[in-house]
Parts: sequence; structure tokens; C-alpha cells
Amino acid sequence: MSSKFELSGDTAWCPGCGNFPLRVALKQALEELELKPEEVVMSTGIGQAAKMPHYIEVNGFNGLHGRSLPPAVGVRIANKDLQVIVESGDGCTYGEGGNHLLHNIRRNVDLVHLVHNNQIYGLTKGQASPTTGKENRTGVQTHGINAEPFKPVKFAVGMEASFVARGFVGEKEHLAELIKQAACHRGYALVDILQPCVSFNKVNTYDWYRERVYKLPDDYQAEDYDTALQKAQEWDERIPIGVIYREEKETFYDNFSFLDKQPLVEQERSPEEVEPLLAKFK
Amino acid sequence: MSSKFELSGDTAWCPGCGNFPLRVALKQALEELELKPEEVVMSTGIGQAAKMPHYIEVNGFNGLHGRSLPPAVGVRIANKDLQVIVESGDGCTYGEGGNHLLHNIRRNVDLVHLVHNNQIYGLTKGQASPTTGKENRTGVQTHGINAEPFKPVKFAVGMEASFVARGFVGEKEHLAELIKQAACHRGYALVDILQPCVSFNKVNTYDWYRERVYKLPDDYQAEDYDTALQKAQEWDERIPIGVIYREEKETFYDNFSFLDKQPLVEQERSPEEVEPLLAKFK
Amino acid sequence: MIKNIVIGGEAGQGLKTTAAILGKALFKNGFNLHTSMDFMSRIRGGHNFGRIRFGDEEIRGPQEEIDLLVALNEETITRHVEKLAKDGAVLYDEAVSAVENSIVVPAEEIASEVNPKAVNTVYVGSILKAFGINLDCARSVVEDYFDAESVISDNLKLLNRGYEKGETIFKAPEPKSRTGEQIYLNGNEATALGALAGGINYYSAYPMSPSTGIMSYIAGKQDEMNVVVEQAEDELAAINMAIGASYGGIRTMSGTSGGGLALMNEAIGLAGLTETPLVVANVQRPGPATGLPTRTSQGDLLFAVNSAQGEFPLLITASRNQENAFYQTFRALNLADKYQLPVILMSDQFLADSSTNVPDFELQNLEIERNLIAAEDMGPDEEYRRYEFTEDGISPRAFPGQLKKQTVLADSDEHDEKGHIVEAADKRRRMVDKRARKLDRLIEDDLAEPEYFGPENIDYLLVGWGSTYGPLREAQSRLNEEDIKAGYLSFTDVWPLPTTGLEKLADNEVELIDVENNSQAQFARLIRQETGIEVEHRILKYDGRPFRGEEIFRRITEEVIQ
Amino acid sequence: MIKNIVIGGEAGQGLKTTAAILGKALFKNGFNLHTSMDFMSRIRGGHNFGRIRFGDEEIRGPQEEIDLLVALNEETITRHVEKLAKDGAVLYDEAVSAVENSIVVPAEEIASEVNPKAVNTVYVGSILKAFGINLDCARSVVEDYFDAESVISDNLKLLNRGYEKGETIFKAPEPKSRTGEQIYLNGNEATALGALAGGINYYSAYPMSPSTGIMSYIAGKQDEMNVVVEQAEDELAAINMAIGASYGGIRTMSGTSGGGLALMNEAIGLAGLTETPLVVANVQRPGPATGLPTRTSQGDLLFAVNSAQGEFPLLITASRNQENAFYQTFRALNLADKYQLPVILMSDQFLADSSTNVPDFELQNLEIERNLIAAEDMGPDEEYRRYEFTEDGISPRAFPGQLKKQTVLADSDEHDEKGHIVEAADKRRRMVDKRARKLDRLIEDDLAEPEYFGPENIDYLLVGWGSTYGPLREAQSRLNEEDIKAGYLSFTDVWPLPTTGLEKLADNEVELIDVENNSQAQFARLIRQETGIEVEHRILKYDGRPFRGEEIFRRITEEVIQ
Ligand SMILES: Cc1ncc(C[n+]2csc(CCOP(=O)(O)OP(=O)(O)O)c2C)c(N)n1
Ligand SMILES: Cc1ncc(C[n+]2csc(CCOP(=O)(O)OP(=O)(O)O)c2C)c(N)n1
Ligand code: SF4
Ligand code: SF4
Ligand SMILES: [Mg+2]
Ligand SMILES: [Mg+2]
Repeated sequence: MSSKFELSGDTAWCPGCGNFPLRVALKQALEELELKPEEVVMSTGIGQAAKMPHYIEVNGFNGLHGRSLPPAVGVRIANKDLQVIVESGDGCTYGEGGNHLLHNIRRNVDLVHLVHNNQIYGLTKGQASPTTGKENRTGVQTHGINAEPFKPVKFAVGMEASFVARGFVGEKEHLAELIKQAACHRGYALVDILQPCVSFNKVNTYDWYRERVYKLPDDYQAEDYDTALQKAQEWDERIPIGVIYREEKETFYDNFSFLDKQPLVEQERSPEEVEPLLAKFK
Repeated sequence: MSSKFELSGDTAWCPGCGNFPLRVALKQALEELELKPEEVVMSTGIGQAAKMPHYIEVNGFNGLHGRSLPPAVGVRIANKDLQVIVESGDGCTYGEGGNHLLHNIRRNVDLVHLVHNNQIYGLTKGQASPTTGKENRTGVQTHGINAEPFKPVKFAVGMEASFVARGFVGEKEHLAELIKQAACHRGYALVDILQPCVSFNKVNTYDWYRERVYKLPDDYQAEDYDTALQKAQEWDERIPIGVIYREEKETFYDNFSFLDKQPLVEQERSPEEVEPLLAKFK
Repeated sequence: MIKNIVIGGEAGQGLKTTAAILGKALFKNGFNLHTSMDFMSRIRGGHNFGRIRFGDEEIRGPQEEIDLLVALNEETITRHVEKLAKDGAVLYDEAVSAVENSIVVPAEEIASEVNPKAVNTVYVGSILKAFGINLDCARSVVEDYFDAESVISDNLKLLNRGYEKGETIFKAPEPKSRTGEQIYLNGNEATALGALAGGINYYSAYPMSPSTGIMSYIAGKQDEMNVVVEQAEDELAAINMAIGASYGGIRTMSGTSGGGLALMNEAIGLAGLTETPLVVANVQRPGPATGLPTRTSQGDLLFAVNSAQGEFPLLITASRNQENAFYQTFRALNLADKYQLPVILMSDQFLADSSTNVPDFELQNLEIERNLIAAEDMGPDEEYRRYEFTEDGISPRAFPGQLKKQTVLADSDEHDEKGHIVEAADKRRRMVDKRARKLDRLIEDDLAEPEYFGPENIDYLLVGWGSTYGPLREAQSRLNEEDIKAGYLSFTDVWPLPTTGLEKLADNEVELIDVENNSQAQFARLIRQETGIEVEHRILKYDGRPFRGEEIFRRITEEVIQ
Repeated sequence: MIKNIVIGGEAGQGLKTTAAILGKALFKNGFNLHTSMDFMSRIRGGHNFGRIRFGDEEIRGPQEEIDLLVALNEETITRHVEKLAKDGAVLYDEAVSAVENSIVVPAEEIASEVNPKAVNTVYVGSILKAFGINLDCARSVVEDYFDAESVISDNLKLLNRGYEKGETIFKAPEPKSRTGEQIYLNGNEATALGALAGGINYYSAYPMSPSTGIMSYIAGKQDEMNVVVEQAEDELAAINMAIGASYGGIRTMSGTSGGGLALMNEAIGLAGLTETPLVVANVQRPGPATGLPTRTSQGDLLFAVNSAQGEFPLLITASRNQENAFYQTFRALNLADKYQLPVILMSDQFLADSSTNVPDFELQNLEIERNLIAAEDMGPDEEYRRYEFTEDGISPRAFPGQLKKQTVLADSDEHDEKGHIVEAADKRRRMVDKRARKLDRLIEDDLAEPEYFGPENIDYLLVGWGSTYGPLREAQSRLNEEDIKAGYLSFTDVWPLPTTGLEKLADNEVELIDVENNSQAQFARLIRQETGIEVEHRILKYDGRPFRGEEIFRRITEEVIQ
């Protein structure tokens, strides 16, 4: 199916990489959301995942490693009519960018955040990321990993993020559905996506994930915090995919009365508006 | 009581500040641990809390704002015989330094981490910190706070930190005891300390804390994760103090066979040791 | 005639309020004045003081010799009494035997009867009395300054009591009617107002002295001016959020001090490579690291000029005083948009925290120039290219969503015209050249040459940049008064360095004197780097304190002229 | 005689292995050689290539003209064939009609019969055959390179097959016996070995091309050498951990590339102010921002020189080649300890990823000089003061726990001799001066003057810094061969800038030519800043590719001499 989000040309991804099905799911979701390319902005960091805006027809801000989130917040403040998607790797998001994740969960800006979690640093050739499992060995982690793996879903639920989901690129339709739900959710929506790296992660392969991944049942109560907290702890043996936790709550926008009227970017400004402020100094 | 940790001279703290009783508890704990000043290293960031090494007789590395933790890790690696204490404010630790907190919980280096949580930026004159409550107004947060308050204890338990406690400077003896337990714990030990700022935080006063704070009962099971997870959520109405969670687990040191033998700082090195490595290049 | 008041006490004794009310009262009374603050990095205790210099002549900076020393505690007397003028006076709550003129006002005692918290107003009353200045001006300030009725009436009462208990020692200068409408404000406020006049819709920063005042001021006007002010989790977030907002199409700004600028460095390069307009105020304090957090310095010059790894066009401009800070900020926003580059706006604690009277801002002459592409500039089948090659290197700028059926791609890797990653040697070269051409155009069209002050024929040329302007003008006038033929070249734009004016003046006959608030004569180094001109004399100060005009004058006569 | 091989293909085709095995084999065979890599920033696909230049003369860098082009895919032919020498040959799996000498080796087909993964070894066999070089050297390399018996035997088999299928086209240079024992390694490995020889116990970094090789190498030796290698969560952590470890008393190091150095900036100032020894390797790539991640540049010079807000002593030294990288790193660790300051060790992708043969390191002449206080240096009742004022500004350094009953206090605020916060003007001034004196002493005792190469009387003087050394030496020799009287001044220490040698050579008669891998002639700017000397000619390259000697030669004859 040719899509208006299709961008022709070569990618820098390896044949067989999990980024390809992820892109398919993303395009499908954007189509089904009936968005136009110019209405979508993708903000990314640096890494293999972060090259996405070069391979799909949307607006893109491909910024610095670790800084995929902050520019997205800025864009969303500038223009409330845009669908803003943050997209980056696990290293970029959970490593270098950890502090932004932490605080943007608190900020609850209306964003979709897709993390290509291949449990490895792809672009820099296979060092451990925060999510790399203890059993892995790499060129730098010659002993194995010196720290406990970071668990994104558990972390985000623990932080009471307003929408937390896990997807798997081996379940494209399901993933597209998650992305759509994230987009429709009002507030910050994190989707951690299991994405095999065929070049550098020889542990967490398609098979490894397939053996463990299962879809949450239809009657799963994503709105119940305690349920979510328990579910968020599952990993290793069985890995749930789906919306783990969801809560409608105050967003960043609710703090500013003038933000919902008209996109800031469309508001005309004139120097003379400061005239009344000068009175205080007279 | 005169203590060998006593340092005479003026402090830059405000009269009535919660930092004073905190210092008393800290000195008491160090005394009772039978440490000598030269055996203790305090690593701090920048803020009012972070001035502690200037007001107590120990080794000190008073580094950059937000970076109280990383130097401490370095010191501990250099010298396993030192008692390393990280000490800083809530802004420094949970704001600027959030990423280090996140990843050092994973690293589990043997450190005591004392956070003076006055729920405000003291030294810079009263802006919101990540822990400032929603009901606060400040000179920058003129609308109130744009984000959900960060909950340090809940966060740390969620991250499965190996030791998580909360203290209150209004309970000095109890606090001293917590500090001692943190020091005796093998691994990373976070103690979040409620410390009223009499100059800038007009909401979270001594009275505010006194009305809410209660000590965990003796039969509280800090080793049980689910119990801890529940307890860690308490705030607002009732605020538990004590050791919330404790788990003995692998530390950073366990990954290095050569670290436990002799402090690295005492190991002699000679350039000729690389001789065998050169063979590979011949 | 100019008079100089110093008020000193502990942090927490309300010095700021006293200085603010007194300063504003003197301003309302028609004086010229300059108020500067010397704070320690603490909330209570220690020793802080403010200097208020006022009179009927132009006043450009602080002065050392004290006419009236107002001591909120005894330490103030010990620390400052040696700078008391021969006929100076001390105002304190008991008699000071060591000095001739001692005004005794037991302010706390007086206040305790009405409202102990309002003790500062007692001082204001007594100070005005010391100069024989009528209270009317101060009354209206008090009414403005406080909100609650009861607080206002307490303060008015204490103002009177202070006046009554005081004693007139000095003949006050005659307030002449100043030229035109004036306003009284400090450098941070002026910068914040320039940003608001420039139409920013977003300001993100992380608190850091002495820059926080900019954020606080704007934060107070969020709803009035439709500006979102966001205190970020760290400086990395602050700057990257601002860059995102700018890419999103609104005007944005950030502000910090040196350590924060260091953290922002990588992102300044990002703005450079992605050609995203960005203005960052760097309010300098003495470094490195934490340094002296509440004091002043010009130690970040070469650091700012050489921001970030790699090479990209960048504009560094420094405000010379409060009036200029407003217009420079406004201009910085326009130039950032026009040339699609980062601009670092240099200020420092001295400028940021000092208040003075300046001519009311001329808003009607200002124009916000966004320099965005208009939809009609695009051909019907043309694909929008964010980095289109053009003669002057400036590509048409659109924001996402602006143009129908067009996407906007910005990239931190080297890229082609569309914004996609490239690695080919010739493509890289062309993009580097394209970006460099923007600066050539800026130099030609917009770079501000330094302003020259002084006689036509000179033996000495003082050079300085930014906030040393006031003290340097004063020093230069003093030199001229002593028949020393000295001129002064005041730089605001420092990178790219405007060289024409300097090269014209710096002929062989003239001795150059560099005056800077740092230890390495960074500006002199920059001048030599860019022009080969060696500035042979250096008057440097790096103790965290601002220059005073008389001090520069004295040092020049001692160290240079001899 | 020198021959030049280029091997090209897609990322993921095993180019690195081929180059590594072939290079080592040629090395073992007694040749001089230089292997450089041209990678794209991707894992698979695209176009990568390596250049191997070998022979019996000294070889200092890459060459453009190709003798043997080994094409792992067709694109390689298209891209490189125009650089093929008149009597050059192409090795490919089918006949190439466009060229005269086409060696056909269907490597994949051959490998598929034995082990498809070992296809690269077929090429190695055929390449050696092309030059008539006997396989013995390659056999021992294969046995070393792989671990598993079966893999070794497959590769040996395929090495033979490649040899058999190939064809001898060239007369190989005669391997002369090189002077003394030699080793073959790249710049990152040399730096890592220098760090290990210097006795580091800790290395923390965050992965970033092209610096990661240093970390990987050291990580592989953790247990052997008692070094903790920690991959940090970000560069801020990496550098602050290293500083803490150094304060703790062990030798430490960190490494990164420009963007990471930007993030480390504030902490470099921290090391400066706290006087904590710190060595950071900055392996440059083209910036700003992400730039060209896998390519080379010298674009961070002025950025590094002007690191961090404020002013503090700092040493910047650049390695000129692989041999020098080892000794510079070792020396940097000694000087950081001696002067208690940060040292930035400049390298770049060209140096980092290129391998060459160098004389075996002379370990016995090296001495680790920690310059720590000895317990007996303390008087019995003396209080230890971390920042004691001394004549040369160097205070006695102890680590925590070292001295009985003494504490060590390091502070990021301005401080007194003990390390406690101070704000007084005179105390600040004295500390700034104390720190500055350290650099004066360093300049006197330890600063390395540039090395000069060339005849005594010259018309032209080439100046360059760091890794352009090889190509520049080659260019200078070529110029001399053509009777152009040119000398070359090769800088390693660049900040503080050593000026004596330069000032002696740069008299009026000599034309100066600056050669740099950047677009702004940063080194020429620095020279003018520090000496007033204007370097009139500039040979700049900023497309991410390294210079070749012949290219510099050609450009000088075209652009300068004419
Ligand atoms: C400041 C900075 N530090 C380091 C890097 C190098 N770097 C680029 S991508 C990357 C890691 C990529 O891993 P991840 O984010 O998981 O993305 P993936 O490639 O696996 O999709 C690193 C360390 C950089 N570009 N900038
Ligand atoms: C990089 C950097 N950013 C900002 C600052 C300014 N600063 C100093 S202390 C501080 C906040 C202090 O708050 P907290 O950590 O809670 O400590 P407290 O003073 O409340 O004890 C800030 C923002 C700084 N010194 N460095
Ligand atoms: S390195 Fe891994 S994640 Fe990156 S493109 Fe290749 S397979 Fe995918
Ligand atoms: S500002 Fe607050 S935290 Fe700081 S010393 Fe004063 S009371 Fe304590
Ligand atoms: Mg990854
Ligand atoms: Mg605080």
C-alpha cells in the first residue's frame, strides 16, 4: 500500500532490522489517524532509531543524542495543532536522556513517545544500553553489565505516567493500534517497543521476544493503578504487550489559559504590547 | 557534646533552618559509627544543603550543581576503605542530577546518599524544585507548579534501590539511626530527609511535617517488596519515616575481582606492566 | 552635584527593599541615579550592601567615596567607614564616636512600636531627611510597593517617623527636569522587557544567579503577554526545549550564567547546524565552576565566542547598560531570525542587578522581523527545502505546518538542502560554505561598529566591551578633564569582531588600553586574533567586583601614564 | 617503492577484518605501512573503504592514486576507478572491461564451498598474490586473529584458494629489515596503551565515535591491568566520576568526541578550579552537533583552548601520530598530576582509526610521577591545606585518607587555602593568581616547542598541529625534492602556545602556510592571538576527509607558489 507518509530511498538500517516493521506500523497508524504529513512533527535524538524522520514523510527535528524529548515539548507549546511524536532509541531515551524522561512524565505534555528498545546501542556498534540484560557481553562490557537493567515500563508506571504501553515489532497490527491509542490519549504517552537489533544484540532476538511476549487480555484494567503496578513488573519469563497503564489527568496545557485558544505560532505580536509594563518603572 | 567532626565557624544557613538539626544527627551517626574524620568523604553538589562539608570536619568534594553522585562513585572506586557520603539538596539531586540518581540506583555502589529535601531551591532564593507541592507559588512558578511533584521514596522503591529510607530533621535521634543503618548497608542507600526551609518554603513547615510524619512500626517488613511499594506511596496525609525498603543484592564491586583486595589507590603501577599487551601488536 | 549612599547589613535584613524604595523615591524626585548591589551567596547573615549614587549630573556607575553610610549593623561601619568622605555622615542606631557626623536613628525601636517588619522604611525616611529631600516622592513609592492597606499605612507612618528622627546634614543636589520621560530599572528587567517587546512566546531556563531575574520577570507576565515560562529540569532541557519551540515557529529565549552556558554548549552548535534562531542571555559571574555565584565578571568572552565543537556562524553581542540591554535583546531576536543562527547576549551581574534611570523605551520605532517564508514565495510544484542554497546562504524558513503539503526537516547531522543526512565530501563542503556566507552578509549589513567617545585627536584609546561602559565613560571624561587626550571605544557586538572603527583609530601614535573585568585580557586577545593589533596596556579586575570610573581613572594615571 | 591498495564495499561486508588481516600480514612481512579507514555512519550498506599503503620507504599517510583496487561490490569500482594508476589493477569477482588489468576472483563462490563467513580471507590471499608476496605472514596472522580451530582452518584454506585463484601483477617492494623491533597499531590503541602505561586505574566514558576505541581497548584489559572501565549514563557522569576518582587519589582518564566534550565543559572548569588532575582525550570529528560522526576534523581547537566559563590553567596537547599518541598520553597524565590541572589530549578520526608501524615503545625510560605529598613533608602540628599558597602555585596534593588526622577539602566555589568558600576580593585575586602561576611554571619547565623539519634556509614555512604531521612531512619532502625551500613546524602542545620556535623562524622573509583540517584556520588565529604573527596562506580542508601528502603538495604549488 502506498502511503502519503512513504518516503522513497535507501535507509541506513540493516536488512532484517526491527526498525522496518516498526516503520510499517507507524505509517499505518498515521494513515488510520487520518493525519497529513505536514500535521505531524517527529522529534528524535541520535541513533539508528532516531533516523526515522529521514525515512518517513513528516516534519522532523533530528536533534542531539539524548535530547529527543525537550524539542518536542517546545514544538508542542508552539503549536497545539500538531501531532508531535518523540522517537528514539533506548540508549538515547533511557541513558543520555534519562533526566528528560523523568521530568516530562511529571510535565505531562501531550506527546507520543516511541522508544525503539533494542536493548543495545546500535549506531555506535553494540555497547550496552540501560536496558541490556545482565547475560549480555559487549566490546565494552567485557565482564558483562555492571548494573541492573533499567525497566522502562515499570519505571514509567512507578512514576504515574499518564499512558504507558509496550509493543513488539513482531506484532505490527497490535503496535499500530498502540500508537493510535497513544496519539488519541490526552497527555504524555510512552510506548516502549521491543525491536530486535539483528546486528548487535544476539541475546534478545526475534525468537527470544516471541517466546515471551503475550498480549494483555481484553478485560485487563489499564486504569487500575495497582493492577498496572503489578503487571509492569513482568519481564524475563513473560512479557506483556499492550496498554499497561492509562490515566486521564491534568496536562501541562491546563496550566495556561491562553494556550488552548489559538496556536501560539499564529498569534501576532507587537513591541507596543509592553507599553503597559513600563508604567511600573516610571 | 564536642565531637571530632565539629568544625567551628559561622555557617551560611539561616537561623532556624532544618539543616542545623540534620548536621547534629549526621555528626552523631558518624560518632556512633566510630569513624574518624579522615575516613569519611562527603561529595556534594551546589546548594544550601551542599555546603555541609564546609561545616563538618570530614574530607569533602564540593563539586558542581547536580553532580553530587558521580564524584562519589569515583572516590569509592579509588578507595574502598572510605565511607563515602553523598549529600545535596532536592533540586540538585532530583532536578539537575536526576539522571545520575536513576543510573546509580542501577549501579548499586556502596554509598550513603542524604538528600536535604526542603521541597524548594534554597540557595537561588525559592524557585520550585521537583518535590515542590502543587499548592506552592514562587517567583518563577507564578501560576503554581506546572508538573506533578516528584516522589523520591516511591521512585527509588520503584527502581528497586537496595536501601530506601525517609527521615525528618524534627526527629534527630531517629534520623541519626537511619544514617547509621544506611552506612552499614552494603550497596547504595538513599535517605530522603524532610528538612524545612524557613526562608522560602512557607507551605512545608515544621508544623506541616509534624502533623503528618509517623514512624514505621517495629514489625514493618522493609524486606518485603510489595509492602514497600505500598508504603512508598504514602504522602500528603500521612508520611512514614524509617527504612521503607531494604534488599541485599549484588553491588558494583562484585563485578570486579581486583577491587576487594586492596584499595586501588594503594596499588603501585609501573609502565612496564603494559609490556605483555604489546605482544599482540608485533 | 552627585551624592553617594551606601547601605549595608546582613543578608535577610531587607536591604533590597530599602534600596528599592529609596532608589525609586530618588528617581521620582527627578534625580539621575545608579544603584548597585553587592551580595554574598547566602540567604541570611554575612555582609551585603547597596550603593546608591544620585544627583543632577549624568551618573553611569558606582563610586567608592561615601557621603552617607547607612549601617543596619555594626559590621557595616567597620567595613566601610574608611571610605567615608571628609564631610560624610554615618546613620546608625547609636552614636558612632569615630566619625564626625553621626546621625542616630534607633530604627528598630521606632519600628517595633508600629510594625517591626517595616523597619527599612524608617531608614528611607531618615536618609531623605539627611539630604533635606521632601517625603512626597517616597510616599507614592510606598503606596505602590506594598499591596495590603494596613502594611501601606504602617510604612507611611514609619517613613514619617524616620524623617522626624533624622537630621539634615547635606545640601541635596537640585533635581533638574530630566530630558523626556524616564524609567528606572535594572539590567535583567531591561533584558526581559526587550525579550517581551521582541515577541517571545516561550522562555525556558534553569535558575542560576545572576540570570534568574530575567526568568522571574517574564514569569510574572505570562498571562498578560501570552508567554510560557518553563523552569526546566536542567540547562540541557532548557535550551533544547527553546530550540524546539523556535523550530516550531515561535520566538523563544533562554538565559543562564557561565556554568549553564557550558551545559548548553552542544545545543548552541545544534542551533548553528540546524539554523534554528536562538537567543541565549549569558549573565556572567566569576568562574570557573561555581566560582563566586553572586558577583560580577567578564570572564566568559572567549568561551562564548568559541562555543561548541566544530564551526558555525554565531553572533555574540554584549549590552553596555540598562537602556542598551533592552534594545540589544530586541535586536538579537531579529538578527537570530534573519540569519537563522544562535545569538549569545552577554551581560553580567553588575549590569543585571544595577538599576538606573534611562529614557523611556521608544517602542514605536521597533519592528519585529520574523523573516519567514510567505506561502506565495513557493512555486506551485516546488518542494520546500529547509536548507536551500542561496547567494547569501540564508535559506527560506518555514515552520512545520505552515505550508500546505510541505514538510520541514531539520537535522543535526550534516545534511542536504532538504535536510536529509549526507556524507559526501562536496556536499559537506557546500553546506559549510553556505552557513559561513550568512555571517559575511551579517558583517556587511548588520554588524554594529563600536561607539566612539572622546576628542578627535587622542594619545590614548581605551577599549572595552559590554557593561564596563558606564565606568569607562566616567574615566574617560575624568582623563579629558585632566587634559589627557583619551578616547574610548565601546563595543557591543564582539563576535564577529567589527574591526573598521578600531583599525581607523589604532594608528601608531595612539596607545591602546584594554579595560576588562577578567584576568586574561580576553578582549585584547580577541582583537589581536582578528586584527593583529596589539593592545599594549591592560587594566584588569578579576575579584568579582565591578569597576568604578574613578578607579579606572586612577589606575590609568598610575599604571599607564605615570 | 610504495604500493597503494584500496579495498571498498558495503558496511557489514567485513572490510575491517580484511584490512586488519592484510595490514598485519604486510607488517609481519617487514614492510612499512599505513592503513586508513573511510567509514559511513551506518552498520550495513552504503560505501566504506580502507586504504593500505605499504613499501620499503617511510610511509606517513594515505595516498590517492591506487595500484590495486579491491572491489567487494560494483559500487567500489564506479567510485574509485578514476584514481587507478596507469598500470593499476582491479580485483573483483568478475572481469572489469573498463580497466586494463582485471584480476577475477569469484571470492563468494570460493568461500561458499568452505565457509561463507570467511570470504574476506579469499581476498587477502589474492591480494598478496597480486604482489607476489608469500603467504607465510598471513598464515600466522589468521592463526592469531581467530579463536576456534575450525574457523582458523577454514580461513587458512580460503587464504590458499584466494592465492591460487589470484594472479601476480606487480613487483612487490623488497621488505627491508626495519630498524629495531616494531609494532603495528592505530591511534586509539596507542592512546589506550599510553593510558595504561601511565597507570590509570579508572576510565569512564560514554560511547561516541571515533573515541570509543580507546574505551573498548582498555575495557578488554580490566582484569589484567586492574582498571575499572565504566560506561557512564552520559558524559556529565563520565567526567564527574573521573574527577571524583582522581580526587580519590587514583589516575583516571576519560575520552569523547566534540559533542561529548561540550557536555564535559563545565566539569573541565571544575577540575581547573579544584585543581584536580584530569586527562580527557578528545577524538575530533566534524561538527557542530552530530555533524559527520565517523569522519575526521580538526575543528575543535579553539573550542578546547577556551573550554568552560571563567579562567583557569589548562593544557591542550595534540598527538601527531600513533607513536606520539602513546607518549603524549603518558606525558599528559604526568603533567596533569604535576600541575594539578585538566589536560585535553587532541586526536581525531584520522589518527584514531589509522594503523601504522612504529618503533616498539620504550617503557623502561618512562616514569610515573604522581607528585603527591609525602607524609613526612607535613610538620607535626601542621594543618593540611589543599590549596596552600606556594611560589609556583603548585600546592602539596594529598588524597583523602592519605594523611593521618588530616582532611582534604576540594571546592568548586572560590576558596581559601584550606578549601573553604571565600568571597573577599583579595582572597579571590590571590587564588586566581596562584592558579595562573602554575601555567607560568609549566611554560618554563614542560611546554613542548614544535618540532622543525626542513633545511636551514627556507622561503616557506608550513605550520600544522597534531595528526596532519604525516601528510605534512610528506608534502614538505616533496616540496624540497622540487627545490622549493620549505620547512615544516609541527606542534603538539598548542595551549599554552609555545612561541619561541615559531617566532625564531617566522621572520619577514619567510612566507607562512597554515595547513588545517577545518574551515576557519583556527590554529592560524591562535597564532596571531598569541604572537601577532599573521600566517598569510591557508590550506584548509573541511569535508571530513584527511589530507594526503601529495594533495597538500599540489595545493601549495597551485594556491601559494603558483
Ligand atoms: C553527546 C553524544 N554522546 C554520544 C553520542 C554517540 N552516540 C550516537 S547514537 C548512540 C547510541 C545509540 O543507541 P540507541 O539510542 O539505543 O539507538 P539505536 O542506534 O540502538 O537505535 C551514541 C552513544 C552522540 N552522538 N552524542
Ligand atoms: C549548572 C548550574 N545550574 C544552576 C546553578 C544554580 N543553583 C545553585 S544551587 C541551586 C538550587 C539549590 O536547590 P537545592 O539543590 O534544593 O538546594 P538547597 O539550596 O535548597 O539546599 C541552583 C539552581 C548552578 N550552580 N549550576
Ligand atoms: S544496528 Fe541493529 S538496530 Fe541498527 S539498523 Fe542494524 S539491526 Fe537495526
Ligand atoms: S534558604 Fe532555606 S534551606 Fe537554605 S539555609 Fe535558609 S532556611 Fe535553610
Ligand atoms: Mg538501541
Ligand atoms: Mg532544596
